[in-house]
This record gives sequence, C-alpha cells and structure tokens, in this order.
Amino acid sequence: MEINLIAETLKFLVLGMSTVFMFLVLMVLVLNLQSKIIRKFFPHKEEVSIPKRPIAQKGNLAVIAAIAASLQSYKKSK
Amino acid sequence: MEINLIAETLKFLVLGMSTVFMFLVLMVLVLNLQSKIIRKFFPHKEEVSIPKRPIAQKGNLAVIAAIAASLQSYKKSK
Amino acid sequence: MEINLIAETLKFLVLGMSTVFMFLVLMVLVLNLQSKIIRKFFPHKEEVSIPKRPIAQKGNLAVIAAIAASLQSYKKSK
Amino acid sequence: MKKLIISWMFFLGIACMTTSLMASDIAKEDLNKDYKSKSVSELFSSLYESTGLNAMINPQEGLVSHGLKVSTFNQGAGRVVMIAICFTLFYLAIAKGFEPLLLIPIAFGGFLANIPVADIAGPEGFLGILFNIGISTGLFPLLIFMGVGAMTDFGPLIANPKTALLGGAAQLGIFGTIVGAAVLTEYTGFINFSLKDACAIGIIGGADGPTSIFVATRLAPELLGAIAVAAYSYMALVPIIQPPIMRALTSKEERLIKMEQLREVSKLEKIIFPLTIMVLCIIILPDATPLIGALAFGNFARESGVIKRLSETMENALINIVTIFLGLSVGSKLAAEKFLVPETLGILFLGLIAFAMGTAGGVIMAQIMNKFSKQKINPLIGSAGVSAVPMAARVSNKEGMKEDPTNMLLMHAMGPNVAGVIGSAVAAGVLLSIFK
Amino acid sequence: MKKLIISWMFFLGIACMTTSLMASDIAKEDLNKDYKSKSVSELFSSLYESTGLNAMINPQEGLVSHGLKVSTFNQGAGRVVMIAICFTLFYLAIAKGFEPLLLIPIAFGGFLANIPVADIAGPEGFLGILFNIGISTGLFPLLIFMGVGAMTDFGPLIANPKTALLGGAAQLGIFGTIVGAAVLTEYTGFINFSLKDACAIGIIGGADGPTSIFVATRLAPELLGAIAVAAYSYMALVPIIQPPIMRALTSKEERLIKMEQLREVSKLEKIIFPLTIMVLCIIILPDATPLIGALAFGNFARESGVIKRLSETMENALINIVTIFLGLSVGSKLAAEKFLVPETLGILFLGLIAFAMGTAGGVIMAQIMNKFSKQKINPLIGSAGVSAVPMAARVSNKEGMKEDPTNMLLMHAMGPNVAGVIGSAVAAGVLLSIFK
Amino acid sequence: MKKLIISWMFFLGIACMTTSLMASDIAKEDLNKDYKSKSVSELFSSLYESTGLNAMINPQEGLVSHGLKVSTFNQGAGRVVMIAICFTLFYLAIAKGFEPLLLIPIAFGGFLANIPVADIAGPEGFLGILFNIGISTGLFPLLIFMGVGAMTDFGPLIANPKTALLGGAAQLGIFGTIVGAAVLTEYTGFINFSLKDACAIGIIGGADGPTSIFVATRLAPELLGAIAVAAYSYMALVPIIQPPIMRALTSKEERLIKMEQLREVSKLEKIIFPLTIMVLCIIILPDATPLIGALAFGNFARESGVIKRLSETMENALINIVTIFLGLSVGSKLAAEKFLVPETLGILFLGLIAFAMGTAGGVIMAQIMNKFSKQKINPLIGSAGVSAVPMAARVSNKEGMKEDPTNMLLMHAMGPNVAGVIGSAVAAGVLLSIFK
Ligand code: NA
Ligand code: NA
Ligand code: NA
Repeated sequence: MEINLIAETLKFLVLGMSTVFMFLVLMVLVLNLQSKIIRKFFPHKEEVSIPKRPIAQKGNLAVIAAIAASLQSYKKSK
Repeated sequence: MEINLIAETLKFLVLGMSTVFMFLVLMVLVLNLQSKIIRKFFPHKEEVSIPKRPIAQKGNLAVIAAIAASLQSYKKSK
Repeated sequence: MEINLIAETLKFLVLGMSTVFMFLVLMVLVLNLQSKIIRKFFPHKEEVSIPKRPIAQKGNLAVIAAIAASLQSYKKSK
Repeated sequence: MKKLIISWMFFLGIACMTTSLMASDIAKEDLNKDYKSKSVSELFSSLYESTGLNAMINPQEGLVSHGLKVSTFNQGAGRVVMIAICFTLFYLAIAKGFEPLLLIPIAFGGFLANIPVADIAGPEGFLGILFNIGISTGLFPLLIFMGVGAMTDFGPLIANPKTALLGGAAQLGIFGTIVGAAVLTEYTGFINFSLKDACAIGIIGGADGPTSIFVATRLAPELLGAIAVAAYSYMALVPIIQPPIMRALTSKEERLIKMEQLREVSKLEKIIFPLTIMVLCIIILPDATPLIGALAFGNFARESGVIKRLSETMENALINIVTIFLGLSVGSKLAAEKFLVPETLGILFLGLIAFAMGTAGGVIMAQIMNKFSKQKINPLIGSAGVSAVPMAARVSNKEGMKEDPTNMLLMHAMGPNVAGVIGSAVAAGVLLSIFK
Repeated sequence: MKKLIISWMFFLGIACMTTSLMASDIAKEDLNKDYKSKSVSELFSSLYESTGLNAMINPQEGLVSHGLKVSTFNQGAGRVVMIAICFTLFYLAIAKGFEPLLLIPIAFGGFLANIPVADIAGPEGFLGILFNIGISTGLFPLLIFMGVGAMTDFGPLIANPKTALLGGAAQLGIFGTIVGAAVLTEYTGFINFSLKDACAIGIIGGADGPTSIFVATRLAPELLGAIAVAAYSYMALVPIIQPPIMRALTSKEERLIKMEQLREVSKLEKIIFPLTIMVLCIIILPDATPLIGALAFGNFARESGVIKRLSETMENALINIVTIFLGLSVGSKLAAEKFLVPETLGILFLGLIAFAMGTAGGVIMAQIMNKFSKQKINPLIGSAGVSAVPMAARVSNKEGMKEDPTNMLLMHAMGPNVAGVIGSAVAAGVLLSIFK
Repeated sequence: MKKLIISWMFFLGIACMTTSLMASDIAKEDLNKDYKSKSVSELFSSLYESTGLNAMINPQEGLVSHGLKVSTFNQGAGRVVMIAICFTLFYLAIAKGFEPLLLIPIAFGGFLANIPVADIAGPEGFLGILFNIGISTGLFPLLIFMGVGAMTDFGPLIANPKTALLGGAAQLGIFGTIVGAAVLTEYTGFINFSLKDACAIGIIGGADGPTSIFVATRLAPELLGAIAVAAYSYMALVPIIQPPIMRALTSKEERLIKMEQLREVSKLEKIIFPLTIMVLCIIILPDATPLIGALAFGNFARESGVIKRLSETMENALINIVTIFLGLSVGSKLAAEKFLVPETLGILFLGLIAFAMGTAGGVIMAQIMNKFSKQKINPLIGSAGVSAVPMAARVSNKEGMKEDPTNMLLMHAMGPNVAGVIGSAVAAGVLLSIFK
C-alpha cells in the first residue's frame, strides 16, 4: 500500500505535541499540588532531616588537608 | 535419594567454622612470627628503603600549584 | 620452501629503518615549513584567537572555591 | 643490584632448563608456514601498496569497508573531503568555541574513520569496538544523561512550573521537522528519508545531543553521524540562530516585561522532583523511561545530598570518560561512504529549520499564555524551551538585557530550558513507541 | 562567521552532488515497507495501549518480562508494591542515613526494573546490559573489593593478630543462618530454599555487601535482589541490632575492661600483610582467592606507597563508578516477579538472625579467650567481628564509652572488624568449593 | 524507627502472601537434585582435595588450565617459581623504584594467574575477562597511548625538529633485535621463534610498553607476558643500561657540547602538530594510525585548550583505571605454563641487546649528524631516542651534567625522546603491515 508520507507525519505531529503537552500540563498540576502540600506539612524544617554528609569523602579532605598544610607553611614563612 | 537438609547444613557448619578458624589461627601464628622476624632484622629502618613518591602525580601537583598561585595573589592583595 | 630467517630479518631491518627515517625526515621538513608559515602569517597573535576556557570545569572551580573559603576563614582567624 | 639481576636470570634459567626437555618439538620449518619470503624490492613495493597514498590514488572497485561497499570516489577524494570537514569542525570548536566537548571527539573520530586501509571504524578497529559497546547498546547516551541529571538544578522549574509549557511548545521543532523531512522526500528527486529516518532527524530540533544519538541509534543508525554533527553544530549556533527569530516575533514592550522573582524551593521539593517526573512518565509513556530515568537518577543522586561521592563521579570522571568514548564512536559514522550522500545536506537543512521552529514555538507559546494569565511572561524566555542547556537560557538573558540592562531573565529562562530536556525525552518516547 | 558556514555547506553540497548520481536507487515505496499507516485515533489508541497505566490496569495473561512469566498480580499491584518498597528504601537512605551509597542505587534500579512496558532490566535494557557486563561475570563485586582494600588499614589487626579470632567466631552468623534456612524449608509449607539458596542467604551474616553479591550470583542468582537488599539494610541497622545483644551477653566488669595500647606497626609489615594472607589463602582455600586477591591487590597498592595514582583511583573514581553500576544492576533484580515471593520474607527474617548470631558469636568468643589468656579482651569488640567496616567498630567504641567515657575501643575493634572481612571471604570460599 | 521496620515487613508480608498461593509448586526434593549428600569426613577430604597445597603436591596428568595443558612440573614447582619471580618484581618495584605503576599490577596479575584450582586467568576468571575485554581487542594499550598523548608536551621536538632523526636511529634496537631473534632460532637448539615472534620481541627495543603490548597481542599473543615484563623491566633499567654505552661511544669534548637554547613554540604550532603527524602517517603508513591516532587524539585534546575536562580525565582517571586493568590482565599471561619456557630466557636476553643497540644507534646518529651540520648536537641526547619518556631524557641530562654541571640537556633530550615514541609506533606499523 502506498503511504502518504506528509499525511502520516502530520498525524505524528498531532500525536506527539498532544502527548508532550499532556505530560507537561500534568507535571505542572502535580508540581503545584505538591508544593502546596510540602509547604503546608513540612514548612522549611525539612533541611533538618537531611543528615550531614558522610565523612568518607576522602578526595576533598585531601584537598582541604593540602590547603591547611600550605596555609600552615605560609604562616610560618612570614 | 532424600536429603536431610538440616543434617546437611549442620555438616556445613562444622566444615565451615573449622576452615575459617584454621585459616585465622594460621594467620595469627604467621603474623606473630613475621612481626618478630621483621622487628629483629629490619628494626624501624625500613621506612628508609621506600623511595620517595614518583614525581608523576600530576593531579596533586595541580592542586598544590593552584594553592601556591592563590597564596601568591593573596599576598599581593594585602 | 625453506626460509632463511636471518636473511629475511635483515630485509626487515632495511625496510623498517628506511620507513622510519622516511617518515621522520618528512616530518622534519614539514615541521620546518610549517613553522616558517606560522611565524610569517600568525606572528604571536594566535594566542588571542583561543577563547578562554569554558566555565564548566567544575572540579577545578571546587578546588579554587575551597581555597578561597579557606583563605577567607584564615583572614578572619587572624 | 647487578648481582640481583644476574641471580634472578640464573634462577629463571634453571627453571626454564628443567622444562626445556619437554619443550615444543615443533619443527622450526613449520613456524613460518604462512609466511612467504619476499625480496627487498617486493617488500618495498608491498609496503607502497599498503600506503594511504596508494589507497587514495588507486582506489579498488568493490572495496568493502565498515561493512559498506565504498565507491572509488569515496575511497579517494571523498575521504579527503571528509577529513577537510573534520578539520573545519576542529577550527569551529577551537577558534569559535562551538561545543568543543563533543565536536572535538566527534570530529577526531571522523578523521580516524576516514583513514584508508586501517579500517579503524570497522568491527575490529577500536572505534568500531567502542561503538558496539556503548552506542549500539544505548549505554553511552544514557550515562551522559545521568551526568546531565547530576549537574542540573531543576529549582527554577519547580519554582514556576507553568514555564514548562514553553519547553513543550518548543518541541514543535521536532515534529515540524519530521513533516519537513517528509516534504523533502516527496518533492525532491535525490533525498529519500523513510519515516524512521524522518523521526530521527526531527529529534535534532530537541537540541539535546544524547537524546538525538539515542533515538538515531534505534531508528536510523546509518544517519547517526550526520544527525549527531547537525545536533551539536546547531546547539553551538544557538547564539546566532535564535536572536533574529526572537526579535522578529516580539514587540519592544514584550521584551521589556519584568518577571517577579522566583520563590525559594525547599530541599525536599528538589528531592521529590525526579521521582515525580518518573511516576508521571511511567503512567503516561514508559517508552521514555530509559532517558528520563537516567536523568532522574542523576538528579536524585545530586539532590539526595547523601551520596555526593557518586553524584560527583557522575558529573566528572564518569561523564568525561563516556563523552570521550561517545564522541569518538559517533565520529566513526562520519566515514565518507556514510556521510557524503545527498541525505546529509537534507539533514543539515532540516536541522536549521528545526531550531528555528522550536525557537518560534517557545516564543509564540509565551505570547499565548500571556493572553490567558495575569502573571506576564517575558516571551524572550520561550526560546530557551529548545533545551541546549544552559546556552539557550543565556541567550534569553542577553536579549532581555539588550532592551533593559536591569532585567535579569537567566533564572526565569532556566525553567523552560530544563523543561525542554524533559519535553524532548517525552517526544523521543512517542517516536520510539510508534515504531515498536 | 556566516560566510564560513555558507561556504562550508556549499562545499559539502558539491561533494554530495558528485556522489548523488550513484546514490541509492531504492524505490521510495520500499523505504517504509514495515510500516502500516494508522489514523490519528488509531495512533492515540495504540499510544494509550503502550502507557504504563494501561499495562498496570489491564495485565496480560502469560506476559514474559526479564525472561520470567509475570503473573497478572505482579504486572499491576505487584509493581506498585515494589515501587513503594523502593521509595521506603529511599526514605531510609536519605532521612535515616542507611548505607545510602548502595541503597540509593539499588532502590533506583529496583524502581526502574518495575516499570511496565520498557523492560529496562531485560537483556536489551540498560540495566540488563550492565548486569551482564558486571554482575554475571563477578567483575563488579571484585572491583569494589579492590577499592575496599585500597581504603582499609590493616594495621590494628597486624598489631594484635589474635583479635582475628573474634572475626572468625562472628562467621557463626553465616553458618547458623544456613541451618536456619534449612529449618525454614523443612518446617514451613511455603518457603523452599535449595541448599545453594541457603548458603547464599547465609553470607548475609558476613555483613559484607560485595561478598554477598559475589556468592549469590554464583549460587542463587534469582535471589540476588532480596539478598543484596537484606545485606545492605542490616549492615545499616548495625547500630540498632547489635547493642542490645552486646549488653545482654556481657557483665558491667567486662564492658569496663581497658585494653593496652596497640604497638606501632612498621610500613614493611603492612606491605607484606596482603601477600601473607594471599599465600595462606592459596595453600588452604584457593576458591577464596578471587575475593581475597582483589582485596589484597587494593591493599598492596595502598601500602606499597609507590603507586598512589592507582590506589587513589581505586578508592575514588573506580569504586564510585562501579558502585553506581553495581547498585543499579543489583536493583534490577528487584522486579516484582522475583522479589514478591514468600522466600523474600524468609530471607529478611534469616538476615536478622544472621546478624544477631554473628554478634553473639564474636562477643562469646572474646569471653572464651579471656578464660585462657592473661591479656584481657573487652568482649564489646567481639561484635565488630561481623565486619560492616567501620560501623561495627564504632558501635563497639560507643558501647564501651557508655560505661567508661575514657575507654577508647575504636582501634582495638578495628582488628576483629577487618578480620571479619577476611573471615567472610574464607567462608564464601568454603561454600563455593562445596558446590563446585 | 522500629515501628517503621515492623510495618514495612508486615506490608511486605501481606504482599507476599497474596502471591504465595500461586507460588512455585516445585517439590522440595527436586531442589537439590544435583547435590549428593556427603559425610563430614567426606566433606573434609573433598575440601582437602580442593586446597592449593594438594593441587601443588599432587599434580594431575593432563590438567588443562587457561586453555593450555599444564605439565606436572608447572602445576607444582613451576607455580612456586613464578610466584617467586612476581615477588622479585614487587621488590624491584617498591624498593628500587622500577616502573612501579606497571610492574606492580603486572606482577600481581602474575601472582593471581599462578594460583592453582581458582583459574583466575581462565576465560571465566576475572583476569581472563579483563584480558578479553581490553587486551585481545587492543583497547587498553590505545587508551594508555591517549593518556600519554594528553601528558606529553611535543614543544621541544617542534622547536628543533631535526633531533627527531636521533629518535629514528634509536629504532635500530627494534630491527637489530629481530635479526638477533632469528640468529638465536637458527643457532640454538631449544629456542624457537617464528618470524612473528621475532618481530614482537623486537618492539621491546622501542622502549614503549603500550606499543610492545599492542604488537605482541597481534603477532605473538603467547609471548605477551614475557615481552611485557621484559619491556617494562628494561625501561626501568634505563639509568643502569644506558650510561656505560653512552660514555664508551663519546669523547669528553662531545659530552661537553653546549646546545643553543630552544626557541619558543607558539600555541598554534602545538595544536597543529598532532594533526600533521596524523596526515603524514595516513599518507605513508596507515597501519600505524591506531597507535599514532590515539597518541595524537590525546595530545590534540591537551593542546586545543578548550576541552581541559576531557584531557585531564584522559591523563588521570582514565589512564589510571586502564593501567590497573592492563597491568593485571597482562600479568595473567605470566602463568607458569606460558612463562617457564626457554623462549623467555631468549626474550630477556634479546631485550637487553635491544636497549643497548637502540642507545648506541641514537648516539652514533648524533655523531654522524654533527659531521654534516654546523649546529652541533651533544651526542648524549641521542640515547634519549629510545623513548622511555621521560627517564631516558633525564639520563642524558645527568650524564651531561657530570661533565659540566652548567650544561642542562633535559629539554634538548626531550625532542629525540618523544620522537622515539613516534618512531617506534611507525616501526610497529611496518611490522604489522608485513604480516597482514
Ligand atoms: Na529539548
Ligand atoms: Na564478615
Ligand atoms: Na621508542
């Protein structure tokens, strides 16, 4: 069967744009709702529930250590 | 043939715990022996035989360089 | 057919050393030519045409930030 | 020192001797069975035959490379043309700052793929091996998306969700381009795109490199090289393509609109956001979940705040390594016999259309929304809906400041900008689901 | 700039034209042979059919996913239950700090694996691909072990080797649990573990994630998801599970025992240590050498001091990348059809038993050793023998300081703690060798 | 907390129960079909049979390991000898500083490969898996070359191109050694190298680990272990092997020659350099383009200056990870049955010859060039042509300063040094093209 490419792709356009908008409109609704719920039930105290960073972050520590050492030697050099 | 699962696993327990202990007891003996030998023949001078780190450790050098540069600019800014 | 290994490898020696030298001699010629062209047509202003580094280099920025923070706190601690 | 080496050799020697009795009794003659002795001049002439010079000036009829028959033109001049194109990309990336992070590896991959004789992009060459590991399987684009997720702050979108609609409208570029590809096929004699090809080309309008590559790998693998080059080139051209369109479609008053400051977004909202879009995506369009899922995982790792080790690795070592491999292996599809076809011209042309349409879609959507809402949106941020994070948002900001230097649109434009990423992943899901 | 682009396109155009004469003479009609035209409403309804919503509310009889037949319950409610479980794990990891480095990737992998239609954990999905690359082959757990080796200081164990016996006794948890699994199988109607399953479950008591995963992959791949989740969850629960057991088994006097300070360990002893345990392992139990070997290599790289570049990469970029991949791909085994079986409940129950027994084993062993030795051991450090480095050692320290705030047990507890890692690797080797 | 866990388990329990009705109706007896009950003493004796001790003192006739038949000698004493050799390499790497970055992983790989029973280097063992992923495919050596490119500054070579000829002459070591291998084969009774073997051995003289491995993988995979060990060992011995040869061949006046200061090289020249050598390589010898291409890509990424993220990853995380994997998997070829053959002795002997010849070649070439040119070259920099970057250049510098402490030859020696890398890649291309 011969396919009319342009008709076919126009259908894709309708299908695709509807789906994209459906998704995003739903997202907007959910985000608005969610934000209301969160601001009502967890008013700005949620930061507290996040524990401090695990100490295991060695790489950074090494940098900090290097900095500290360097500052130390700098202090002495003065 | 029907297998008695519980009997079978109890045998594994005996086998497994013996092996684990055999391994660790042997390890304890060897470590004790080794430590005596090392302390006798290489009394605290082994640190010397370890050569300095190869210079190729670029990443760290870059950090140090950044620190140095930053200290430099800080000195000037005063 | 019996192959004389030594004769064969001597031929490889001639072939290989000629190719290596052909390559490197050509490279010398091209590099000399190229350097003349570049020094004539782009006399030391090419540095200008290189744009500044993209800002995306987070890793380094983090280091710099750490240094800055550390300097900051060091200043205060005095 | 020397003693040590000598004694080591001696020790080894004895060990070897003990085994030498049972050593290989292969006759020496048999060792080189497959080798035929050649004279020095034969060696030189066969070396000459294996030079690139000879391969290019004496092309062979019917040569097969990378699994495709290569025309004599493409064996010689075609390769030179392709290498020249790769060098042009180098120039644009280095001197003009065009998306160098991807264009340099891609162009270098293309350079390597056009080397005669070596067949580096073939199934046994290292580009071919990388391609099979990471591109055919879809792994590399998803890992890039993970890194993008770990780098992206969705805060501005959460603060003002309705700007997401701008990111939706900008996807018009994708679907409009698909229609355009169909038109080209119907009305030109020499460009032939199948429907799958058309859809893969359309994704260029999504302004999202990894999404383009992911979709092209599934729908039109033979166009991958051209699509990737077009996608990244036009993303790099955002600051040149968008402004005239933005100015043509908006009035001075519109460009002067000041938007109210974004509210602060709590940590909790940011943590929940990637899960929310995942749940929506599962309900509506599971075919988009590999892409959205990778993005959401990266972002969740970032916002959770407790696995910094991992999220930092995703946005540094991991994404860098994958970028190198992805770029090189995508570049391997720039071999002359794949790129120098009329379809490439069509793709480059359609890519430009796609960007223009996406830009216009976002801007016009903002104007429509302003008709129905009291909280006015500056339509300049509509253009950021094409994604191309964060360049498109910066363009919006710059255009806004041209009219009023105190009007900072950057954070407002980040909303549609990141929504554009989600929008094109959804569009990709739709297209993939059509052809399943 | 524009000139350049125009001229580039022109140049490309000419190149393309020259090849267009010989271009594909495929008839346009043939391009879309496999595509059947659909009306807009057909397209929408087929899109609806591919939504997750439809897949969950209209489950199909006999659907096969990830190579398993999925019951209609598991296609719908089962997936929702599993996603809820994954969200619970997110909560525990983020808000309660439960081993987030592994539970977040695992739970996200589980989340992705329970998405209908997309089949992300299937052999062509990206989780499935990662699984086949790294888990089926055993590569990922071994690379994690390398990183663990590069991070671990065996100094405290070398300084006081006999504390290793505590790490041995704690392996009672492993073997006791195996017996427990057999009991469950014999005396319940709905839980059926084979001997291999029982052994894989037992390893949870080793409190060592990578070892558990390594053994489960070989002995009971279909239980991998539940075993990994149980192992990491209980490792996270160490500070809650252990203290009551420790207090119940010890008297106040015992908890007050002060241990003498550890001697200094020379660099040379540390360098030789990984080689020593390797040699022992080769002589006694070569089946444990992949695990012990990876650990020893990492540690040797660390202690040698001359390849800092490599050992730092092992404990940073490499272990992070592998952790991401391992977590996601282990999570892919949390698909409803694999996890929502009565066996999972049994595994969770047995895991808890395993930890309790391991803890008790270590504590009681310390009391036994005190009967025969003058140098008293504080039995609180016995619990650290389960491994779970370094959390179990910290728990010992904290309990000790509760009785006497000047009594620092941390370094003493590190000895049995790291011995526990070796002990469970040996136990794993025994189990693997039984079923070879 | 506890409530949460209890309620979670309860929740899970209900979910499981609902599915338990349809749960597996496999009869319990069938679960352990393939398992035969054993008594405790049987278990212990079968455990004993699987110890390494038993495997070594009771070797089996006809055992096949890593795909090769292993003689009874190699099952026992052979393995001990190999492990002793690996320990010697550890000692040299750590105490003497011999190329530890590669010798430690290689020797550890060798250690693991010689463990009985476990078959870690076999196709299912993790070393075997790594080998198949990265060495058989040629991927790892090329990635190393990329990193080397990203680390190398070709400035000194660009400033004084004619010193490249010294790097050419030093390749005499490669081809001379090939002749030497043929001589050994013809005139000894127990060493038998095929022509391919001879060529793979010759590359040791190139003083370039990755090139040696790349070529050996293609031409003589069964000699890979010995070749890699020889290549890296002799590279480490450069400061011991070279000075006597350099002093023997030069007069005091020659060693005192001061060279004029190198001109400054512009950024543009450095950017173009990798492209120039690639174009030359394409024209003359496409078979060398995988190696030269990887090197050029790394260097281009470095010099372009716009993709620092990627070039830094290449010279850090990526090269480190690949070095670990490459070292371990190359080491897997140090299994006794492959290494303890008389050919290994031949390779070690020839490797030494290769280095000596390469050194002499470079020095003599400098003397020849001085005959024809006014700008005198200090012949001490000729020895740097063997590559072994940057050690050989440092040796030149040190020898120069011995005669005249104000004579800094380091930068001058870097020219032939990096040219040596290119030279040996070209030589490798010639050899690969001969056997295609
Ligand atoms: Na987009
Ligand atoms: Na343990
Ligand atoms: Na060389």
